[in-house]
Amino acid sequence: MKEGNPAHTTEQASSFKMLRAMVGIGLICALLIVLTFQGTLPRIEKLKAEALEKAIFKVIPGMVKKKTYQLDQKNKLSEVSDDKKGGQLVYVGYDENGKLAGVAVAASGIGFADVISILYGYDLEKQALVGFYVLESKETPGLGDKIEKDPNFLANFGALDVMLNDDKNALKNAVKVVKQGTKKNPWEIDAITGATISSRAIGNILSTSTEQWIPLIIKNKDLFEAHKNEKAQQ
Amino acid sequence: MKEESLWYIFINASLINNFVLAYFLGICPFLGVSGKMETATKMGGAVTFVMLISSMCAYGLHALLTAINAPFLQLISYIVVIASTVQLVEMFIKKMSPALFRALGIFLPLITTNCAILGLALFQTNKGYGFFESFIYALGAGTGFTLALVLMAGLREQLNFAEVPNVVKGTVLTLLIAGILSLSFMGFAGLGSQ
Amino acid sequence: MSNQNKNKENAGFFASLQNSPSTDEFIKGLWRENPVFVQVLGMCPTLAVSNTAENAMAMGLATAFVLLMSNILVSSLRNFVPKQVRIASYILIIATFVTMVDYAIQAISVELHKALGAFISLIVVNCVILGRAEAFASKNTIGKSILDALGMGLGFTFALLCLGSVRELLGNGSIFGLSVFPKSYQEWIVMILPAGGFFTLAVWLLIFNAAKARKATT
Amino acid sequence: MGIFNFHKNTFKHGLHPPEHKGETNGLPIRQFSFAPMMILPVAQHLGSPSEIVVREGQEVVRGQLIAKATGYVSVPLHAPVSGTVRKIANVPTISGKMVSGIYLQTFPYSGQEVLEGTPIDVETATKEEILKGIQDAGIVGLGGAAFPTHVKLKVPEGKTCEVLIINGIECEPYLTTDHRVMLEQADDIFMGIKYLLKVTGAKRVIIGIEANKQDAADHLEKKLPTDLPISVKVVPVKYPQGAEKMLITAILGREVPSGGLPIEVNAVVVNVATTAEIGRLLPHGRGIQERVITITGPGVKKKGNYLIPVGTPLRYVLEQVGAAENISEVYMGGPMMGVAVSNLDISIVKGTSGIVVFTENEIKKQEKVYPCIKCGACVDACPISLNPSKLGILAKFEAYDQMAEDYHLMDCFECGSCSYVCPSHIPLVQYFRLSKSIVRKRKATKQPA
Amino acid sequence: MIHKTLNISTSPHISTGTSTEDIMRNVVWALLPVAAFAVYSFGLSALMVIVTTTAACVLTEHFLCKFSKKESTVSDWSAAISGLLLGLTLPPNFPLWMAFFGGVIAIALGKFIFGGLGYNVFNPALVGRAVLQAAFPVAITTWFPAFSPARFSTFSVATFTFPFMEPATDGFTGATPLSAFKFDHVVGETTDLALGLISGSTGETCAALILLGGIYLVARKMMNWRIPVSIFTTVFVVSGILYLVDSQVYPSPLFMLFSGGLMLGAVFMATDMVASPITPLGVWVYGAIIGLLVVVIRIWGGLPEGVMYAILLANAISPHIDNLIRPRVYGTAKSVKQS
Ligand SMILES: Cc1cc2nc3c(=O)[nH]c(=O)nc-3n(C[C@H](O)[C@H](O)[C@H](O)COP(=O)(O)O)c2cc1C
Ligand SMILES: Cc1cc2nc3c(=O)[nH]c(=O)nc-3n(C[C@H](O)[C@H](O)[C@H](O)COP(=O)(O)O)c2cc1C
Ligand SMILES: Cc1cc2nc3c(=O)[nH]c(=O)nc-3n(C[C@H](O)[C@H](O)[C@H](O)COP(=O)(O)O)c2cc1C
Ligand SMILES: Cc1cc2nc3c(=O)[nH]c(=O)nc-3n(C[C@H](O)[C@H](O)[C@H](O)CO)c2cc1C
Ligand code: SF4
Ligand code: SF4
Ligand code: SF4
Ligand code: SF4
Ligand code: FES
Repeated sequence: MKEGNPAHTTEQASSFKMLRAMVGIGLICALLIVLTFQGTLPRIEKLKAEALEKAIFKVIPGMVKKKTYQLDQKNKLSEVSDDKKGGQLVYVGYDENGKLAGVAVAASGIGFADVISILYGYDLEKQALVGFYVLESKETPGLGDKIEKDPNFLANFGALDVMLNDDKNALKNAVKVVKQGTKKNPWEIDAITGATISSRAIGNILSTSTEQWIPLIIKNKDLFEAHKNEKAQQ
Repeated sequence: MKEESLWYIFINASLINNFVLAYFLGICPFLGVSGKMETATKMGGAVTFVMLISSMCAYGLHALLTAINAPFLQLISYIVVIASTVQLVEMFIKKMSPALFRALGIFLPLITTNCAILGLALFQTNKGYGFFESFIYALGAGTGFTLALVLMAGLREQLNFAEVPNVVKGTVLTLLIAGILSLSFMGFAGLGSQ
Repeated sequence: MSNQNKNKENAGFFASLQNSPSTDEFIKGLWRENPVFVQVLGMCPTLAVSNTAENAMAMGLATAFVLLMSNILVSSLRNFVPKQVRIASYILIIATFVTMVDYAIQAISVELHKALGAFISLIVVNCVILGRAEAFASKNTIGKSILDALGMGLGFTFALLCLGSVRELLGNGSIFGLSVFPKSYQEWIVMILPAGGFFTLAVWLLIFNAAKARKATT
Repeated sequence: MGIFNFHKNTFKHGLHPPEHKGETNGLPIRQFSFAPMMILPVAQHLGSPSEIVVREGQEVVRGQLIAKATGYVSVPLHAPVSGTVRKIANVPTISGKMVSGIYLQTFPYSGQEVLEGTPIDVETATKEEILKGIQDAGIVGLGGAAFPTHVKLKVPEGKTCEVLIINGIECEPYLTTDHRVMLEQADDIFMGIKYLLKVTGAKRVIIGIEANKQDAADHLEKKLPTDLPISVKVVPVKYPQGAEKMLITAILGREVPSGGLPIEVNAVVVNVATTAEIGRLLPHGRGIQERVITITGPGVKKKGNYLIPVGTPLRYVLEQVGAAENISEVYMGGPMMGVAVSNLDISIVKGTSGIVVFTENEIKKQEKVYPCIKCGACVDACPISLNPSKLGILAKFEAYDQMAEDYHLMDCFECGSCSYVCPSHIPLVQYFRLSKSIVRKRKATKQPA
Repeated sequence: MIHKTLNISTSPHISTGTSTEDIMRNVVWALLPVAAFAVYSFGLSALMVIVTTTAACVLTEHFLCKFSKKESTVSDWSAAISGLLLGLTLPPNFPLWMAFFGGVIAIALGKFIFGGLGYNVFNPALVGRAVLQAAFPVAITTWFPAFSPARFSTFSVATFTFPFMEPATDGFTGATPLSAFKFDHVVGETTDLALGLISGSTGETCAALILLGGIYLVARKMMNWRIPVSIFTTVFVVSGILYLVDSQVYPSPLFMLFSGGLMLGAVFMATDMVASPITPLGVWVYGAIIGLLVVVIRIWGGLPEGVMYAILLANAISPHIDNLIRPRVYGTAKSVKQS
């Protein structure tokens, strides 16, 4: 079944053809990709920024302006640009008067189906969590995704108490999940029946994250406010 | 604060979010070679092996692309680099261990551009895993793939000798079993969340 | 061959279309050679993103687009590319279009991109596309290749929609996000779970098999 | 015996079907009357059929040679009665096949004295002479297989026989032939053993007996000659302990290798009735003309153990003992391994150890066959540790090669234990017999090519 | 003269006399006390659930046989067992339309597609339950207190939910011992557990009656005793070790044995011979796998209970167990494995 291949001598020609073809196609492809990338980049960045903004706005009501800080190795916070990767980020929000409106912290932990990533807002005045937003979760639709949608559950985060103890190095009462309908204290979260595991996961994430961050934020309160002043003056 | 232990990454990729049964990746080889135990184990081995290689390639490539700030080349470079690395490894194995080559060889070209392989590379990049994490993730994904394949092969071999109704025979039966297996694997959901 | 003729006789409306060879290139992908239901190709994306009708639609169209563009390019370059590097060049071409679609979708909606996840990128390895490039576009004219790509692409989209709408309807009580059942409808959550994907596809294939078997006996 | 070595004295798995031996085991052996016409097929043994040496119309004397052996794996046939050869024609056999044979009309008034030949003296005869004597006497295994005994007894070059096992197990329900032989023919048995010891060169002899025949064991023990290395071993009751592989395991704790013969574990197994026959016939140079047969079962009026001439038609036997109105099935052999008879015109042959008659009340009703539910009863029963469930499913789907290659089909010795226990009534042994023959055929056609 | 035409059959000509149908019927007998206790403790709602699933299974079996032009196999009782067991694993206040749906799935997906009795590779009742649990996870984890005073006069509000509609959840729902343990670390009294004075699925609460049924079947040689023994031993040993390591965190082995569906699952469901391995050693391994998975899922998993998943997973493994663990065939040096 071998086709007669009389063109043995054209081997060189064919390898030239191969090269030509690959380079040609490579060029076309590169051109197409780069054009698309350049063409869509501004809009994609805008959309992404908007999405982030929207998320932060959800957790810090009244925010109009934000700054991004990153935690470095030495437990120090410093301002960075938004799309910086690696290291833990917090977003500090300011209201229209330039006053510190709250701090948004991203956190994640293991849920029912996979890792859940959330963003929560902390109000320094009230010493409470005032907002909560799920950035990413693969929890069961219709069940575990109630952590994003269930109004009763979200109501937990209207003002979740995370007051510090007198030494200002730890929470007075750790965040805790209790069975649905048995919430008694402001630092407790009412679980969702049927999605106990997901709602407990949220509780766990919040309790570990707040243990770390709330004291840190309070410690850096001046930094956040100083920045504001600085900017405001300019 | 990503505090996923290596252990969790492994369990997650192999059991909780099994590539085949939860993510629907590698369905084609899953449907294609799960009819016989022997091919299933070999395919499982080959996939795991290619996954490990491509996971390392993807890790390196991602670092490179970040450095030169060319994210748009991600897909193309993953595909090309993974395919050619596997080709190289294949040649290498052929030289070094003909026995291993005979066992895995015919499967390697089939799976170099399989979606489970590429999916693994993309997921690990999205999740921002480091080198070790990527390695364990690939190991878990490969193990999970092999597990699903081997379980299916056992069941299908047994069902070769069953009075399966004609309309169900073939792909339909395999898909239905996959569905039941997928349900069974839900028992692993939430492992490690407590 | 005789089977095909029989199909033509039976198919009424389709038969009139199928009489012209160029419409046949188009029609065959929709039904007779439907990539999912008949050829059982490209199963992974079919199952993975068919949990809602909207996702299925988006995925189907994205795939169809890539299919169309790569068929065009492959077909127009078919005399330019030597045999040895054919597959490599196809992969390059497909990967290019997939990257473009990926950015396009990101530019349209971040939400949609999140829902489809990595599966947009995975169109690259969807064998329907490579298969058509290799089996059809590399041998046919641009015009025919376009028709083929449109047929196959729409056939793929149709199959995805078949799955997506059933899964969304039972699993969420809605279609394209619009509620269909009364509010107190009990969703069958299993349908949006992975298992539901396997089951729904199995049932569709079962229906196809049964139809085929019936046809064979009559 | 005793509780302590209970497990060592038997083999793995097996069953305990109801014995029904009490109905005949107390009845002494009685001579059966001579039928007016004997039917003698020439293929009564495994191996090549014998060749007829008489003419139609010829008169023969009881014990006279009427068909001679046609090779090494073959034995001669002797006239069971004095009479006239009426016809040489094809005669029916139990398998349904017609084979050539002799219709022998009995002299009604003859005294039926037996013709004697050259005696073979156990003290002076050589090994070869004894083997020849056994062949000339037409002796085949009376345990059921009807394999020419002299062939089995010839120890192959390079092998040694260390133990001679006398099989007095009789594990088939209903049958009491060997039991009566042991009780009534002890001297013949010991004489037979003497011959066997000489041919095999065995160093010791063990008579294996199941615990339900304790009286026979005690009787033999009492009469044990002091000059012979014989011991009696009583083993727990279990089917199919009489099968030689199982018996060897029960008595010696050795396993006969798959596909091999007992001699590979230095043993030879001979049935007690065969042994007794050797001991009785050889000193007189006679040929075998009759054997002990248990006739029993709910469908029989005069149950008992009878000494019946070979060639007696089955119809005659049943008429003599009286069959119940509603008889439904007749088996040659026991209910576990015996073969159902479709035609009463067949006759008693050397291998017939019993006739069991069932009425409509006992036979398995047209039992409904269910699919295998993998209950595992058959796996727990199979003495060879096969997986009859899997084999059965494979047979149903005609995967014969896989049965042989992966599931040891050819090791099945068709004991029927699996079928006996199967709640789904799957005809497992029947499947296996068929599958084995198909596999054998496939091998045969493949090998020469 | 004997003129009769004789029957011919192949050997052996006798048999034990037990038939598959007898086995199945006896399993039903053994389950009836369990069902009766379920009705006694949960009342009319439980009765309706059990009747519905049984009817659904039997009807589905009948119609599928008819549809595929086979003789109806309803009379072998196996569909009735599947239905009965499915009913016994559901909550007493489960909406009937869902229960019916589960019964249909159990037979259609769990049995029919594999070729019917004897060929199913998974336990049909559990396939039905697994689909129900994945489809209606809230309804199947909504519990009803045992011994409520009005149980013989009224139904749970959820019972008669209109088909395809969401059940109303009444204020009654109480936690089962397992979820109470998992989420609030409350350990139930073992005697209460053993006697069934708790809430839970209809048939899982009274361990004593379940064991009694099991002992009856074992005594009649209709059940493989090795399976439950192997499961119980594994669960007891593994959870016992954990308990010794830290009795604050891990529940006691007795609690593990008597809570949830373990008893019912180990005695009646893991023992479904069709989907379990066939050799004695294989069966020990199978039981050990189930036991181990139950402990792992209960203690480290997200769900409070894992018996169903453990059995289904072990069902999937059992062809391999049968393939790898084969008794040594008489006269062979080592069992020759399939290459
Ligand atoms: C298919 C399926 C999906 C589930 N998905 C979730 C989920 O996403 N999140 C969750 O917390 N629990 C999930 N569960 C678990 C149960 O719904 C629930 O957590 C458990 O039964 C405890 O519920 P309770 O709140 O009634 O105690 C799921 C269960 C099943 C069967
Ligand atoms: C299942 C089975 C059961 C057997 N049962 C007996 C038995 O009870 N007594 C017996 O002497 N031979 C029995 N045999 C025959 C023996 O295996 C063996 O052939 C015989 O003891 C050898 O002696 P023989 O050649 O003198 O007959 C049985 C064979 C099989 C396969
Ligand atoms: C045999 C059997 C198996 C079961 N398997 C499971 C299971 O795997 N998962 C589950 O959530 N419930 C299962 N159930 C129901 C549980 O037993 C029930 O959920 C248990 O009482 C624990 O309740 P909880 O999930 O609310 O804690 C099963 C019940 C039975 C009778
Ligand atoms: C001891 C025993 C346990 C059984 N358990 C189950 C069971 O858990 N689920 C089921 O559907 N059928 C069960 N059956 C019935 C039967 O095996 C089942 O219908 C088959 O699996 C259908 O092929 C059982 C039968 C027996 C004898
Ligand atoms: S290439 Fe992939 S999708 Fe196509 S048939 Fe093979 S396995 Fe299936
Ligand atoms: S791309 Fe490869 S793995 Fe994916 S469907 Fe096609 S052949 Fe299968
Ligand atoms: S007939 Fe064969 S398979 Fe059945 S028990 Fe006897 S030896 Fe085993
Ligand atoms: S005894 Fe019968 S039903 Fe039981 S496993 Fe064996 S073949 Fe199957
Ligand atoms: S393996 Fe084929 S599309 Fe995933």
